[in-house]
Amino acid sequence: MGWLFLAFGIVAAFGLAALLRRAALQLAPAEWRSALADMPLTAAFGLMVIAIYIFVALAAPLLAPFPEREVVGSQFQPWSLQHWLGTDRLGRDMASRLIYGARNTVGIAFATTALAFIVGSLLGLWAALRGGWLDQTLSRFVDALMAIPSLIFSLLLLTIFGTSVLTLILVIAAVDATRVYRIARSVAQGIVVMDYIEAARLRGEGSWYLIRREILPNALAPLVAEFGLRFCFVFLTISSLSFLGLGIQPPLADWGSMVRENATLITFGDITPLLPAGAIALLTVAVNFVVDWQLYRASGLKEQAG
Amino acid sequence: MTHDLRKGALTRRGVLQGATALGAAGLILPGSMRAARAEPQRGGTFRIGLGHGNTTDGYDPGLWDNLYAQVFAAARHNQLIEVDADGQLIGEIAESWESDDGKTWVFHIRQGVTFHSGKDVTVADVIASLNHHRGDDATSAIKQFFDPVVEIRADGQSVVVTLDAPNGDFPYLMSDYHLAIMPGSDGKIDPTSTDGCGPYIVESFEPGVQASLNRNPDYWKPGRAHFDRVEILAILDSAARLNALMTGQVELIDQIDPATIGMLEARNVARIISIPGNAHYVFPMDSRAAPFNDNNVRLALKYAIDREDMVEKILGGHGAVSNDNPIGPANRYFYADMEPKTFDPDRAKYYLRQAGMDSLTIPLHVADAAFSGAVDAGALFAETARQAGININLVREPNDGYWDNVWMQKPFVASYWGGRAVEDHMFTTGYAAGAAWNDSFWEHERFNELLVKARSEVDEDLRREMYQEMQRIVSFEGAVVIPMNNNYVMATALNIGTPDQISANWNLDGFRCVERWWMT
Amino acid sequence: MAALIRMIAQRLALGVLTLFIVSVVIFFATELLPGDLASTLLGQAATPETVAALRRQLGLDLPAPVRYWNWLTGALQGDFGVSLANRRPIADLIAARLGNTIFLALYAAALAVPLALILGILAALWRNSVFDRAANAGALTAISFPEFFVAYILVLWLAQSGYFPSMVRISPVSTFGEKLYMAFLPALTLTLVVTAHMMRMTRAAIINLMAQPYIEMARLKGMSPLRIVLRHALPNALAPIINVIAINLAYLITGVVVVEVVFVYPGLGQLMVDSVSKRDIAVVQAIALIFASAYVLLNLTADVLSTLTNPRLMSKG
Amino acid sequence: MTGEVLLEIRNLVIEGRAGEEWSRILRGVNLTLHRGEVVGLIGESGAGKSTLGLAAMGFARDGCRISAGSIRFDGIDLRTASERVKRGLRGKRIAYVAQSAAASFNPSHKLIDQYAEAPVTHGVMSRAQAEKDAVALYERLRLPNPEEIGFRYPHQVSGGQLQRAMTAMAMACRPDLIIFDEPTTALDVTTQIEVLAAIRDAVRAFDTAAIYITHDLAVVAQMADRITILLRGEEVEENDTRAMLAAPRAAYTKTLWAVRRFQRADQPPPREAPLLSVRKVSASYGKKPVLHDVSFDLYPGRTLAVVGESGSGKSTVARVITGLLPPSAGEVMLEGASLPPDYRARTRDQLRQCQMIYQMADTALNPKLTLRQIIGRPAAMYLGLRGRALEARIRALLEMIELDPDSFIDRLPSELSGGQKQRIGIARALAAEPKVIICDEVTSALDQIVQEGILRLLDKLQSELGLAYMFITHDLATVRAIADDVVVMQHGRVVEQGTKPEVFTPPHQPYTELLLSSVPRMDPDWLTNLLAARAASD
Repeated sequence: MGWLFLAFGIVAAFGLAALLRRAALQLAPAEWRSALADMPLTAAFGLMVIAIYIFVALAAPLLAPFPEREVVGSQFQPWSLQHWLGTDRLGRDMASRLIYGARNTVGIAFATTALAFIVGSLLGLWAALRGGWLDQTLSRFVDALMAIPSLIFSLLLLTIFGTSVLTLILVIAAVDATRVYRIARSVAQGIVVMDYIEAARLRGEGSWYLIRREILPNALAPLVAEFGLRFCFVFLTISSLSFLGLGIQPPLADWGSMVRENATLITFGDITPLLPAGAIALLTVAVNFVVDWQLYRASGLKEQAG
Repeated sequence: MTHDLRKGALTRRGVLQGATALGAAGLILPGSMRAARAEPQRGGTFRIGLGHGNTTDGYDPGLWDNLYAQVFAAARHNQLIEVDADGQLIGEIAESWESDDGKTWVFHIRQGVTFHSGKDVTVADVIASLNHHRGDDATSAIKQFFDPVVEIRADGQSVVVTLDAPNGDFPYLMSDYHLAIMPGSDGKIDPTSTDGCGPYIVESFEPGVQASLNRNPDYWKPGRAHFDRVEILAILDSAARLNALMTGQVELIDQIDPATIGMLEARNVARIISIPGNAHYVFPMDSRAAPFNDNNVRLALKYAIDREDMVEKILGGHGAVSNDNPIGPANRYFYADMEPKTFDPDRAKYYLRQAGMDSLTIPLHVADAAFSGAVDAGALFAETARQAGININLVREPNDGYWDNVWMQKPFVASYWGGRAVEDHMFTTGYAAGAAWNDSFWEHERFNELLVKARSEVDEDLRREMYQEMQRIVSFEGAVVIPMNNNYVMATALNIGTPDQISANWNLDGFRCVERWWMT
Repeated sequence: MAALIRMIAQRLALGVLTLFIVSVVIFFATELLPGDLASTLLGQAATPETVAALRRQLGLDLPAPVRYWNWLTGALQGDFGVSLANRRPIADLIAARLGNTIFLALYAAALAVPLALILGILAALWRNSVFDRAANAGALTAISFPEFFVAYILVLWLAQSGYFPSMVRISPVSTFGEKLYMAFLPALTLTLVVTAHMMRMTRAAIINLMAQPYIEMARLKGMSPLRIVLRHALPNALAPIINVIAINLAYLITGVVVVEVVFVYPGLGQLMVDSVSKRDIAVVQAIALIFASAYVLLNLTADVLSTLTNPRLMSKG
Repeated sequence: MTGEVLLEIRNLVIEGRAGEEWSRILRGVNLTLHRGEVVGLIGESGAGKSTLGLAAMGFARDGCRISAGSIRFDGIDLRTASERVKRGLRGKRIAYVAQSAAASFNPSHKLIDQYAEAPVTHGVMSRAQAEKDAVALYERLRLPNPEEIGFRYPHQVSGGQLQRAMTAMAMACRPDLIIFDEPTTALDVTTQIEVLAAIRDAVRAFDTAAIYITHDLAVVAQMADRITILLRGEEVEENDTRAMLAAPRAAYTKTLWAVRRFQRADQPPPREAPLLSVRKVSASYGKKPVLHDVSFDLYPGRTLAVVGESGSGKSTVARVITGLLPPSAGEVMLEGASLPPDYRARTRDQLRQCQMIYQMADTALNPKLTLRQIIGRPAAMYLGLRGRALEARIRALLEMIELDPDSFIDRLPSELSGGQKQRIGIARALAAEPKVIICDEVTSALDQIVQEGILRLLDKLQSELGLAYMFITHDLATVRAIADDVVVMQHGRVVEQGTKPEVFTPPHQPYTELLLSSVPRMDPDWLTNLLAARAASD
């Protein structure tokens, strides 16, 4: 039965995505139309899901029937008209927490990933551009940090610096930034050998200009792709951290922690924890569908130009 | 990461001679929860999955600090004195004990008991075992209990302990789980040895993973130690523990997630054992600091918590509401009739106004290290308090380092007490002015006066009156919110037989499930 | 070949530098943690005098740089010391668990690598087909569930019905077959976690090559699509694939503490987390160095293998 | 010559996909090929030559589709034939030789493995037989060490040899038809001759029919019996080679014939002091020396051509001058003053004086910047132009390079053709108002008509602005067209230098002689005669 529902859901979602793509094609301004036209159905589906998530995140207070933290009744009530998805272990409305969870989860993940990317990619681009001892020093240090298991390292740092949302963001971003650094550096190494960089260097341009105007725009596509994946993994990190006893501050609802809080229930076949886990999985798949499409476009355009 | 020493270091009974029964410490299981009424029988392998155990666990008795180490120790060692399921002190390696003045204690050592190695247990071994926790260089967690000890000497087949002042509760010390009797040489025990005179002999031990023990064929106690073999496993993840029990990989687990107790019961594959006791969950406030220096604020908080709801949701019903009273129903002088505090936002607001404020915003620092479910309990507290105009900002602290960094450092935290069987002990360690673990930094003149007086009061009624007044003072003027007493909850496979009475003194039948339980 | 050996030597030297940085970072991070081994061992009950006594006994009263120096000089002589907590030699403490960790990592890799390669190759072959999309979405779904949750679901399906044990009890006397049976669920969990990454990389690497002129040449020679992928694309895509396998192997060795906890698997991750929480610095350092060495060596192996599979790099020396 | 018809293409239309739109690459082309006949296909890039060549194998690249017309090969309709049937033909009866052998050989396999793949897979012969056969073919194609060259990897074999090995691979199954897609375009002139000769001999020996695709008339003149000229997907003219060379009919054909006529007037020898002097420069990459004691002067208002084949060190000289590669000995002087060896040590004005234009306009222009940003940056940076002045300057520069400012100023490089991109490179150099411009093979990636436009533009700018050019090239035709002074380089040394008349007038240095004689001429007998002459002189 469950599989049937799942299959039906997938078919329905893709049907909806197809409709949406058609509508977008009609409504979009002309210059976007060609970009939208070669959009595969998967990407349309991904965009649709992302749009829904953003909408839910922004409009959470309007959509959620109850406040995020309010205890509305006894624990583990079944699904009902009043509580669409029942209540959680403290008697809070599960549906409302999922909706608010979109806001917190996506917000925190975005802030974390953005920070990791700003720091990691700037350092990576800088190292690739300057080369020499700067590159060596940074790379060796990053190498060493990457050689420490990231989860345990995060755990260590969070224990030292506390677990406010801000430190959580900073610590995960710091650990993630090492990975971003590596990618940014290797992408930039392919770019800095291009003639236009040589031309700019010979013009006497400074590092900051080179990074900002010459390298970054060209490194953006692979970095954005990586951004998509890393963005999704932030929830997982938060979830794993909360498994090991550190996580987001209550009573904030966050999908990663919600999975952890209710995980034991799955032992008895209760699907409560599947809801936040499914929310994460759906977003991951959606984001990556869009990223794949964009990457495909980027590489396709390159072939045409060359 | 438990801190069991704090949980209830001593179950003192306040008696001068051994073997005195007190209170309702034990639990008579209702018929439905009983295993098949078979007599204990020998055989089988008893596998225990515990939510404790650490790779740093070792054999040194001075450093045992979690349930894993405690059960493992109970399986291989005896102490001088045992607390039985009824809460009575009964002789173990000490056959009997006496004191004329409460200052000089004589313990008569049982003859004919041997260590696993085959060596007889002698007076010298006992003295060496005690001295391990004593002296300037001792690194034992219970070193301070020996501070009043002036001398320990042998006298024939007896050990004589001299104190610097009378202490009628001294035999209780000797029942402490740290005081394992181990073979000595040159007056010292080897803290890396597994040799003991307990019911099981260690076969293998991997810290933080598992220990295997086989029955000691020469165990001296009749009618005990029924299993052929005991395996103690550290299973830290609660779902993994449940699964291990349900798939028949272990016969006993502890620390069951309250959310799943009902489901586990419904599966009918396990027996839930729930033992009420004096253990309680606490939210202590720093009474020296504003705003907690105002009793009105404290009262406002006490009326802003929904105790019933909390017992239901945090303990899954396996516990009892407490009226901010560290003295539990198992205590002699428990003040059961004290007017209860129910959740009453209006009343809380009233007290808040008395304190001259309309609303209040305070941080509450919690971690599940304080007690399991502390973060959830904090969240519930914050929710109910909000209705009374008190805004509690929950701050989740790392489990790691909680007791160093948060407890007694931050003004409003979560904490846990194992409870004390004796009122004086509870109050002296946790509420007397200047006590080391007075985690609310609370000082109350009348209370402190009563505390000293009650200790020497001989009239039972007067004593009861005094202790009840003290309970009232703590409840209505103290700086702790005590919403509930928690039960010890464990689950066994259906083929495990237990005595009708299971000790409420410590978890898992006073750690002694391995020697008291059997397989049907 | 000489160039290869020079590269290995150079990378090993850099690896030693990495290990040094790791040890400094770990040591001082552990120093920054609240409390120390003495206070955590004694628990809350400890009086200041007891803690001080234990600290003296353990040598924790020395200043941090001195202790680091002592540790370093010991380590350089191959003496990693004893666990301060239970005074067992660290080598004994770690040996069995290192074996377990490597066994699980290899087990998971043995399942995941062929699976990922086959799926990745098929997805590349049938690019943009329903199979491709489904494999992609399935893989992404698998990695977007937290590890412990994947583990719980597998336990629900495969352990509660009695097919496989829900926890691993490996003893020194277990036969290889028993080990394989008992560790199946954790290995399967890890397989699900790492397959997606390797599969996507394999697919991307092969697709990336499909635009190369020599692939067109192969098509113009009348070769079948399967032969083109296997014989013409795959050998040239090996370098990135080997790299991603190495990264995932490193993850399987260093990053599986959560799976270890769920399946009660006595591996190094759990030991490290435990030792951190007890501030048992010598053990923490030893494991951190093992992890870092695994990372360094696997990366090096990947680079060496990439070089070996690339005739251009091989014959340069 | 006129045997039975082997391949017949009628009204072929092939479309390529750009975004959602399909545009026509071939617009109804006809082509007939008889057994043993060689047809030359000529056209500029984008004319559809390769597409037509591949269509002869029933093959359309990804993103392309055959939408109309018929392709019949030896009675088989390739448009309706199944993939399996087509696979059976490809490599066995129709083979393909690609432009870049280095890219078209799989780097992971030895040559012999790649050679044997088609005959073994198609069941033509056993592996052992194929190996034996390969040696014979390698020998016929005059590859050195035919016994063992097959056991090398592609990267271990030089470009010219690879191109011949690929021809051997194409011939492995003795196909009826081989498509040669610009097989010598990427080679040096001296190497080109050997490859051309080898291919011609082999094709004749096996009486194989061939389609020879190239943009170089002189080359095709040596190879083809007939020539078809394509322009934007349509056939312009088709005729017998000699007839067409003698009397081109279509207007487009005539313009093709007319290029290479541009030649800068000879100028009197320089009288002024040199603007830029390279003095006894030696340089190396790591431990490998690449320049030995190189000296030459560049005079104001004149063009110095540095000529040499790949590996001669001519581009390294440019790197030394710009300061990217500090020399190990010697120095570079600008207007009599020594320049710091490292560009990072040079002043902004020193940097401004010497600008560079690159060979590959694709990699020389940042694909993410608009032309306004690309051209505006040097003007803003060196000359401090802002706002309106800057805008005006950018527009002036665009006009100078003959691009309409209004329609081009906000475009991205990807929206330009190859020639337009190269013009932007020129504008960017001009924006700095330099005295010297170094042109590194600026025309070698362009079609001949476009090349000519660029050369004329450069000439015009030189006379207007009095610039000095240093022109790095391997193409002697370009040298002839634009140089005032010539430096010939080989193996990192200067072998000859002087004014153009001095260098181009016999007697030559032997290497200069070799270079000059290797440039193909529009004479069907040139190759035959040259080979005969060289054989005689050996």
